[in-house]
Amino acid sequence: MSGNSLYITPSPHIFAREDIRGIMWRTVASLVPPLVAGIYFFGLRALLLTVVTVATALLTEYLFLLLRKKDTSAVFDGSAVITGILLALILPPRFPLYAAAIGSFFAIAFGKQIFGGLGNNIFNPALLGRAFLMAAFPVESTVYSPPIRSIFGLDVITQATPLTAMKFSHIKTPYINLLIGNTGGSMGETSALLIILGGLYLIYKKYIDWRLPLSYIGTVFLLGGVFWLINPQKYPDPLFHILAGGLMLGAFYMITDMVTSPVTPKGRVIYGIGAGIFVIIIRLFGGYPEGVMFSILLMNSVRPWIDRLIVPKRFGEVRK
Amino acid sequence: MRFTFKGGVHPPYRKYTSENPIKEIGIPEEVIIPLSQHTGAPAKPLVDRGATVYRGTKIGELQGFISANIHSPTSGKVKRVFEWPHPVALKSLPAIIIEPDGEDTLDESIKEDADYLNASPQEIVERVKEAGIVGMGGAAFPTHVKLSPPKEKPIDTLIINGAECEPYLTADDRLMREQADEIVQGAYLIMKAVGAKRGFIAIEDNKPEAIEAMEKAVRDYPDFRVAVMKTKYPEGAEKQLIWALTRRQVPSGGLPMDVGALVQNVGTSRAVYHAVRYRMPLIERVTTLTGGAPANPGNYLVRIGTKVEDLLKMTGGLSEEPVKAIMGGPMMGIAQYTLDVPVLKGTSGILLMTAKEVELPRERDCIRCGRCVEACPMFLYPTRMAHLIKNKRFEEAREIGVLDCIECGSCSYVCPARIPLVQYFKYAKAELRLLAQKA
Amino acid sequence: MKLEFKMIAVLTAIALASGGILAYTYVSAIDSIEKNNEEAKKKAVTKVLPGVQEYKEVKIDNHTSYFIGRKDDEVIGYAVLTEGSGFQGMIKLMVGFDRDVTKITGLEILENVETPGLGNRITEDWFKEQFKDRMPELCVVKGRKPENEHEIMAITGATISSKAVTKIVNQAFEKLKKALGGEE
Amino acid sequence: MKKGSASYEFVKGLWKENPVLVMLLGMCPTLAVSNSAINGVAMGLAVIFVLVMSSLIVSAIRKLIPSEVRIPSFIVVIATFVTMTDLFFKAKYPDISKALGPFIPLIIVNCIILARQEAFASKNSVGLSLVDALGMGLGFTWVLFLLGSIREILGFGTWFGHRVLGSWFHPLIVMILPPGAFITLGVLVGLKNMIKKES
Repeated sequence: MSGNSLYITPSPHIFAREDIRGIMWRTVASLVPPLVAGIYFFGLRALLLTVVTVATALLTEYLFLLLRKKDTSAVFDGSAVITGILLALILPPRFPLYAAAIGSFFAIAFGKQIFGGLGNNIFNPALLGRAFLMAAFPVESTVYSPPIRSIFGLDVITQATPLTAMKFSHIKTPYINLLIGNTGGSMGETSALLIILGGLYLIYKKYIDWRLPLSYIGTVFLLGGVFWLINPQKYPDPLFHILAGGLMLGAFYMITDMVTSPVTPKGRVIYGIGAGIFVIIIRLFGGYPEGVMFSILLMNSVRPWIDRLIVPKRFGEVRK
Repeated sequence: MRFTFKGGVHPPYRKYTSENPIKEIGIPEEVIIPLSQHTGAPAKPLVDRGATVYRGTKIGELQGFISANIHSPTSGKVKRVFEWPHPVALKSLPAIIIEPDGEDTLDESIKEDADYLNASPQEIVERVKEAGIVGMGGAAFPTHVKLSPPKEKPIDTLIINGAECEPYLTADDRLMREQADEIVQGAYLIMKAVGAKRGFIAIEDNKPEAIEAMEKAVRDYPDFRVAVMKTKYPEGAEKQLIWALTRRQVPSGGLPMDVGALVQNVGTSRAVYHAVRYRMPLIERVTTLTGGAPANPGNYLVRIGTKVEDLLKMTGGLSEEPVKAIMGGPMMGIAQYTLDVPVLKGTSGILLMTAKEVELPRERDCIRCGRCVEACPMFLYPTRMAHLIKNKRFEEAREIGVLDCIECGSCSYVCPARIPLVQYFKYAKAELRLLAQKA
Repeated sequence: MKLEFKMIAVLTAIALASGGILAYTYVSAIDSIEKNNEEAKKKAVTKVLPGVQEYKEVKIDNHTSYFIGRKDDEVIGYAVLTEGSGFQGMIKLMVGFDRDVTKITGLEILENVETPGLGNRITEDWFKEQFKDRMPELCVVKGRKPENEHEIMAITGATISSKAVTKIVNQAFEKLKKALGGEE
Repeated sequence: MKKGSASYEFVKGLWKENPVLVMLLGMCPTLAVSNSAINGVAMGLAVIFVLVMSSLIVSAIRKLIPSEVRIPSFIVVIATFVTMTDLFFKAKYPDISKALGPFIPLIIVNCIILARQEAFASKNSVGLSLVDALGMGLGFTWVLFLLGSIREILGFGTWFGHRVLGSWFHPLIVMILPPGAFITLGVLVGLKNMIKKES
């Protein structure tokens, strides 16, 4: 009988069904509802923007894998698609297309491939791309238009985002609009409801750890609440804090990015709390109206230390 | 209430053979008895080429404290003492090769002791030692050593392990259904030998028939109870089992006896019964032949030393070409390079997988999803340890606990990047042993 | 002893040579440098006080001075040269006022290190022209057209720089009024 | 080309031992003033002038200077030429002088210049020191010119102040900010290493 053609591999010999590809593509699927809502509110231009960022992300990934002489089939592991979609979700819907392409290129090239590809990047690629665009095109990055009436509409009135309105003019957007997404802002900033739904699906599938969104949103709520209690005239209430801006998207899709968040449960809680504190500091005392992006990028940079310092207590460990 | 531990994974059961009753197969044309079938020093051969042996004749004598006797599984002539492929070492090791005469004549030393229930603890341990019994769950640790704990570490709890958490394997399940009384009697003898006060028979809740059979069998033994465990891998791992049932943590680097517990596999328990009552050495065992390749998968009572090749021949051969042959279960079993390897005392199953069943993992970079951390039943930090080991930082890996790894494979199983984490830990353990020897 | 002497001698020689060369260079350059500075001032004053023929500089404090601008021996206005902090560093500007110090006649940004392409757009004409004929106290508005003579429209995405310029102009106005009031 | 020959000492600074791309010296002016092509060229010319003059003087008097005081001596020589350059720009080109700001006086502490005095001019003849200084200075200048050009075109849409990209172009403002300098230099160094590996 055949003794020669037997595979010798180390144990185990069976594996959980889910590999990187499965996780990534199902995450993509969970992003579809907020994307559709974004297109409904901001028109086909928003769809075009998404197509551009996703295509550029895939192309960049392919180019760099080719340059680095790596297996190019990794292009389709879904991670570049996620980066593309997330970037589109956090850009103003009318952002210039070629500028969006530059941002998407930067996100993949400098946010991911330069570090050695998926798994080795320190910063969340989509957020890094967004931060780059913020510095490269500060005007275009901060001009938002209100939702349109018809899907083909081209009305280009600018409208302040709820956070900008709050910070500079102390105008509060109604909660119901924040929840449904009928406000100015980027696609992913608007519909808190659909993002929560997608996030709950990810938690159910265990693609993300519930500790991260909970500690992040919880910290923003509590700390925001403390300031609100100190001076309700000057500071917005905690519910506004968690519904407005990109906090929901950040809490379910950005801070939960496996590669750039800590590995251990305890480390994740510390990470979420740290990012939450940064959000409040930036929103209330910083120059920018929104702090989600920088809060996560800042915590990205301390993530390696968290992972090094927090080591789980072993079974049967005798600590002196 | 179901007992369970923290961590672990949920592999598919794939217990295809749980409805196949244990079937005895005959005597193969050749038996291969490796001198090393257990943890510890190999046995010293007592016979040479041409010697006549009988069923149960002692052919190898234990050497040193941790070692075990070996016996001839049938009558016949010793063909030679030579090196033969070994299924655990994955290289050729000395073995006694016997050509059976087909008579299967019993060795005259094997006589029933009608008064076996009154055997003293010392007698029980002595007969177990003589019979060459080792842990039959897979680890193959000499049982008489486990039955002789030092005075300062008294054992109060005996756990008979029928969890059988490895997918595919059903040998213990069948044994519990068919030989419940013998298992319980063996357990009673073990309890007597170590002076334990209570006993658990731990079974995962996906084996209701076995639970029922065992519950019936322990009815007359007030100190015993059947503990129904949650079906989760590795529920049958010694330290996890003890914690699930007693909430005692075996200290890092320690043994179950440090927390007053003793764990024995159901098969071992039955072997103890046979050794004490009939003075029958461990020369056969129930093993599961399974996977997509064998024509007739099932649970077979196999003589120790039967080659996998012969086992297949005697059960009707293959229905499909196997691409992977595993001794043991799919989680911890060892892939073989040849089907010439013999069944050992610790061989709980033989898994022959077809191309359709086998996933050849392609390793990618860690995406730090943290699933390995959640899955590790020892609460270790697999991804960080693997990272350190890749960079040859063994000392640091030791500091965060690589030596505590029980090699259950849960981390590798869940890893979406298919990183062979356990393999790294085995490698680091070997390197650390070398370093310790040098120092 | 010999080494120490050599060290001192060599260093002294080099230093002396260097000093000589530099003194010569400085003397030959200083005239042009001062001329450059004067020309820059003159250009700025001419811009913010249209029609000015001659002017006289009066110091207010270390960072601020004003120029009395005349045409045909008539005082036609005052130009204030001052500086204040912007988004990233100091902004140095000159602002002109009419004879009665009631409205602005012109604004020039002389030095700034604002973000190029963003805060840096305070040097663009459309922004500077806004100040003409406005009356301090000025304030900045965002996202809408100015509605009265006190309002200045901010540069998109550079509110802080716009506000900084407006603030410096307001301060210049206060300082000038105080200086003139004290004189009279 | 052999080491020690004039042509070798000249060419090495342009590529193989380029002070910016290979030795990563003089990062302060490289990153700070390379936001436009003209600034890059002006800075480069200033450095060439100071480097050549200092190298000439230092190699000429190298045998007179006791090694204990060589560093202060070099610094005084360098500082003299830097101050001259600074005054020259202030008198003749006040606009460029403003744009380069404090970075002209800071040439004094530019490691390229001191390193060439220490490593080369103080050990070699006047002739070799001259070609070495020219090579290094030109190597510094072309990289600064390239950096400045890339950053100016992407960051302003202009080149030497002339518009080269159409009005459709929204400038990438980040390119003329400090991060743009780091990114561009990083990419250039990376490309240099890639070319080196291939050959």
